[in-house]
Amino acid sequence: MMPIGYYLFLSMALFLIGAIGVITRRNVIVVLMSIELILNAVNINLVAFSRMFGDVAGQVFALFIIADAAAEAAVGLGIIIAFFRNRETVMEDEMDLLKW
Amino acid sequence: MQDDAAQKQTLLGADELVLNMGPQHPSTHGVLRVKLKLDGERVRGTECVIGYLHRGVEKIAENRTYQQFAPYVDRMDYVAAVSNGLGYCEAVEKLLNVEAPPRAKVIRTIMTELQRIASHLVWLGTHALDIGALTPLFYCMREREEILKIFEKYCGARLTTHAFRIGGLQYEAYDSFEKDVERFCKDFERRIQEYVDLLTGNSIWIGRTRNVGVLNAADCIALGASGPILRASGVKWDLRKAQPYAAYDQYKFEIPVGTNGDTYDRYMVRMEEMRQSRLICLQAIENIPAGPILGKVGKVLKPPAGEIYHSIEAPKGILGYYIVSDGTTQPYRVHIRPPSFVNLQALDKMARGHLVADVVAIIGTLDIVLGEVDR
Amino acid sequence: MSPTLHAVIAFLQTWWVELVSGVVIVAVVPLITGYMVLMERKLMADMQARLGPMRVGPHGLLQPIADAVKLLIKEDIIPDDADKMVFWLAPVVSMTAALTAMAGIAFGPAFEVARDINVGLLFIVGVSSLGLFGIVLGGWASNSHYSIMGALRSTAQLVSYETAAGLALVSGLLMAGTLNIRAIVDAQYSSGVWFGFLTPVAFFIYAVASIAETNRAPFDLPEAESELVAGYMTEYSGFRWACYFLGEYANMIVVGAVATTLFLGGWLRPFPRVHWLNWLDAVPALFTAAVGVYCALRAGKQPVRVQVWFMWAVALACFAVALILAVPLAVAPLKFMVPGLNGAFWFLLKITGYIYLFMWLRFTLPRYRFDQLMHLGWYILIPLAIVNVLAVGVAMILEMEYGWNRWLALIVTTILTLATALFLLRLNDKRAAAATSAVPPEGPATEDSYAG
Amino acid sequence: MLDKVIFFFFAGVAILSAALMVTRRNAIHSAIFLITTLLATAGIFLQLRAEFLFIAQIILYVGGIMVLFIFVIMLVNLDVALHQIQFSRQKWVALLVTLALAAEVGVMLWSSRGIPGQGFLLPNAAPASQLPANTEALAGRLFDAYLLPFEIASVLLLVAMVGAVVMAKKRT
Repeated sequence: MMPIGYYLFLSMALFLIGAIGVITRRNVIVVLMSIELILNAVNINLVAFSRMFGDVAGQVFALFIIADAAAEAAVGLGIIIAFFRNRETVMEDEMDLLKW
Repeated sequence: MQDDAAQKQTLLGADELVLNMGPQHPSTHGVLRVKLKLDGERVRGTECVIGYLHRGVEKIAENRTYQQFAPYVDRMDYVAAVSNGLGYCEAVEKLLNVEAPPRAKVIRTIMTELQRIASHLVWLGTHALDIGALTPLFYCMREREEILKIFEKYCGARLTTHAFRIGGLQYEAYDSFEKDVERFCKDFERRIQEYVDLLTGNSIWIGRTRNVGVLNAADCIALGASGPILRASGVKWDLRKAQPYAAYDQYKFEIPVGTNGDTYDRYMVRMEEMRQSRLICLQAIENIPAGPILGKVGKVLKPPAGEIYHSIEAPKGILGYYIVSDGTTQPYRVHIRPPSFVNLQALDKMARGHLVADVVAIIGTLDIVLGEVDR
Repeated sequence: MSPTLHAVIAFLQTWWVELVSGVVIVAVVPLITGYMVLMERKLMADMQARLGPMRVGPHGLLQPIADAVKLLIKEDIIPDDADKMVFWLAPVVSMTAALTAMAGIAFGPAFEVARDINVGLLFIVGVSSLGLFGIVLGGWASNSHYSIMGALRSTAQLVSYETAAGLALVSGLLMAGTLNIRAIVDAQYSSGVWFGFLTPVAFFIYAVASIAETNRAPFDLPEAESELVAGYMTEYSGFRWACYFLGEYANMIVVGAVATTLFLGGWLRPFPRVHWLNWLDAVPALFTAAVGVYCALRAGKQPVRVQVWFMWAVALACFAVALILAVPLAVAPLKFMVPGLNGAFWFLLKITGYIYLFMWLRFTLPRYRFDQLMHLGWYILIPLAIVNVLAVGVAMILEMEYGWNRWLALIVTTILTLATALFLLRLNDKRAAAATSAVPPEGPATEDSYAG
Repeated sequence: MLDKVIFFFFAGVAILSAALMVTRRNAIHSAIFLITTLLATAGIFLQLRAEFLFIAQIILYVGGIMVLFIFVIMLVNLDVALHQIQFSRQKWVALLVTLALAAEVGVMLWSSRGIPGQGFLLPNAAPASQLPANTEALAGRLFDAYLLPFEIASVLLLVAMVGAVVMAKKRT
């Protein structure tokens, strides 16, 4: 088992790239994908620590995160489709009204 | 119908989407282009674009003598060439008010009924192939091969036979004609059972054909549809019984009639018609009367000026010939009422509200041949 | 020598079996797929009163090689404003998904690439579901209207039938209690009977769902020639199209292998624990010998001389295989090889039988319409699969807690499932009948036909 | 030694495709690169001997969620979206902020290296051979200690399904 530091650096890198994605991209779908990436980075940490302490609880929690990511993606994409049907665009800047 | 090319094609916007089932589409039975107006998967309306196979047969007829035009008639419905020839020859005989000798009439009936079976076999094979069943096509082609062999032995050609002449027949029936036809009819009984086993009880086949392309009797009559399509909607109208021609009045056979005019009924009607044709052939070959095969028709035909309309029951429906003669050797005008062209009008009414996959099944059940539609 | 060289040699020493079998899969599978295509064409021809490919090699036996060469030489057309990268990637994804899934399959007790990872079966099902991307991206990249419709349709079909297949597998795995392939087959050996007989409904659902999953037979809607020309594969030609084709047939092998492992007792011979049937162990050798004799007899009748030699070569190959299978039976020290070789034979025989069923259905049944297909998937297969999982669970409890005989419990629960199936079908027929009558056909009421 | 090679391979693929995912203009390309990242992460789970998560990641994440994404991108990704500028105007500021964050975390990890008990030198993990069979252990823990969260997760998924269906239904 390699020292935990490698995994921490890897998940930090993925987290940062995800954060950059969320902040800089205008297309809502790519923002949603970056959030998925951030969730993935968190998963790596969880599994790394669970492996190190030999306790499988971390992996159980990672499973819950995947379930949550699925729910979040489903509802998020539902919103995007509903929004796209009204405004014909998926750019964040146009989402400036609470009710259209 | 104005061309709505400017239609905004949005997958999600779901307003009208025009899809071209183009002239070279594998399942349009020849060069037929159907412009489908789709709402998602459902068909809102269809528009047939035809004329890709137009050869101007009726114009050519105006400067051909009556005998010279006979071979052109076979090229119209190339799947049922013999019945085209029969219709034309009987029309001109009516014009000349000459009667074909009884022996010629019986042989003509046998050949036409064999051609009806062959045409229905082509329909069954391609219709099943369009709906996905791969095997019936080859079984049907195997039987059709037997019939084409009989034609070849009789008049040398398989597809566009030009088997009949105005006034009777050109060739005497070859000596083993009766034996061949009898062997085919005996064997065909078992073959039809093979198609029935494959398709009739098949739940997927019923699922794909039941209640698809429904055409009730009133619409049929309004649209002028004829043949198996008309009979499947419950109208018992068959020219072989209503206006008997050739030797049909000498034989006993029934006219199959459907109930609710959907694709499944049309399938059952045509299958039953094949059985009936087989019975007619069996009855006919028992006693082919001896005697001459050509009536008293001179080399040069100069029918008296006038016009006639004569129609026969072709495999696809009512095939009519309207000939106007001006006393010379060449007809003044020959107009042909092809069954496929008229039946094609029903496509729009049948396909409305169905899915794209059903349009393919509906084109199959209409049994159209583009040579006949475009002339 | 430098430490890295040591490490590499150490690596090779421990993992050489996996590497070799990996290379074997990637090399041999295209050949097997080619001959599966030939087998299918020959079978179709036989059922359609014709001969099938006869021209290349004796009885068309060299046809797959000819096809492969043709596909390699064919010009590779890329639609003009297609998405180059995705257009290239899609067939590759579809093929790699199928081939990697094959790594998990155990073709016999001894022949397994991924040395029994304890999520064996799930690995195969999971990776083979990645083939979906090949189809979606392929349809999208060749941006012609037909292929997008084909891609959307086949994705919807795959996703819905994967659920049904997954649930059917779950009820099978309940019986086995583990995901590890070797343990599943051992469980079937210890219970003495194949799970296909214990949970017939699950086997049936899985068979139907796997046909739909590989886009074949009555469910081959995406490439329904008559409607959408060729679905997502319309714009592909040459080698790329061959990749898709390879992916589809490899997927068939994978699906067949999963069904055989879980429901048909993997590499167990029929009636594995019945001792007076032990002569069945000799069947593999006899079977191959019989095939060899047949080829030898037919060799004499070949018209062309090279075909005679070829048939003799095939006959000799069969005799060699028969010898390999027979010798360990007779010679005592080689006894340990018997389960490995016989196991592989039985496994391959069962997969061939399963795939023969696929092909048989393709030749006889017409094609479902898309909404009927989805209706069957969602309204009938998935509820039935769920009920079956419950039923098998109930049966297991009855057997463990209340000590019922295993067979009795399973028969009772299977009857229960079939009762629900009948109820489902009747419910659907009533609903379908109501649906058709409810939709008033836009007949003369709205538009007078005479108006034309 | 083998572990290191596998880890660096998968980590490299993950970071590279994540970076590509964020920078691609075409949404489908970024979706494909996200799939490669997810598969690389699955590889890392395998390297950490978490087989069930390796499979869960492939089936649920790549086989489930990413199909959803690609479907929506196909439905929504009209050429009008392509021409619009993909990056917001203040992307350089955002980059700067994230790099500052990265530097901060790096310094924290690096400085704690020397102090025993923190940072890298935590107790060494058990060797791979003594690990219990992963799926059984996970299942055992999931269904006794974490049964309540398991049920809540299923309710969450149900709510998400209902929400998505209501959202995407046509306003007829």
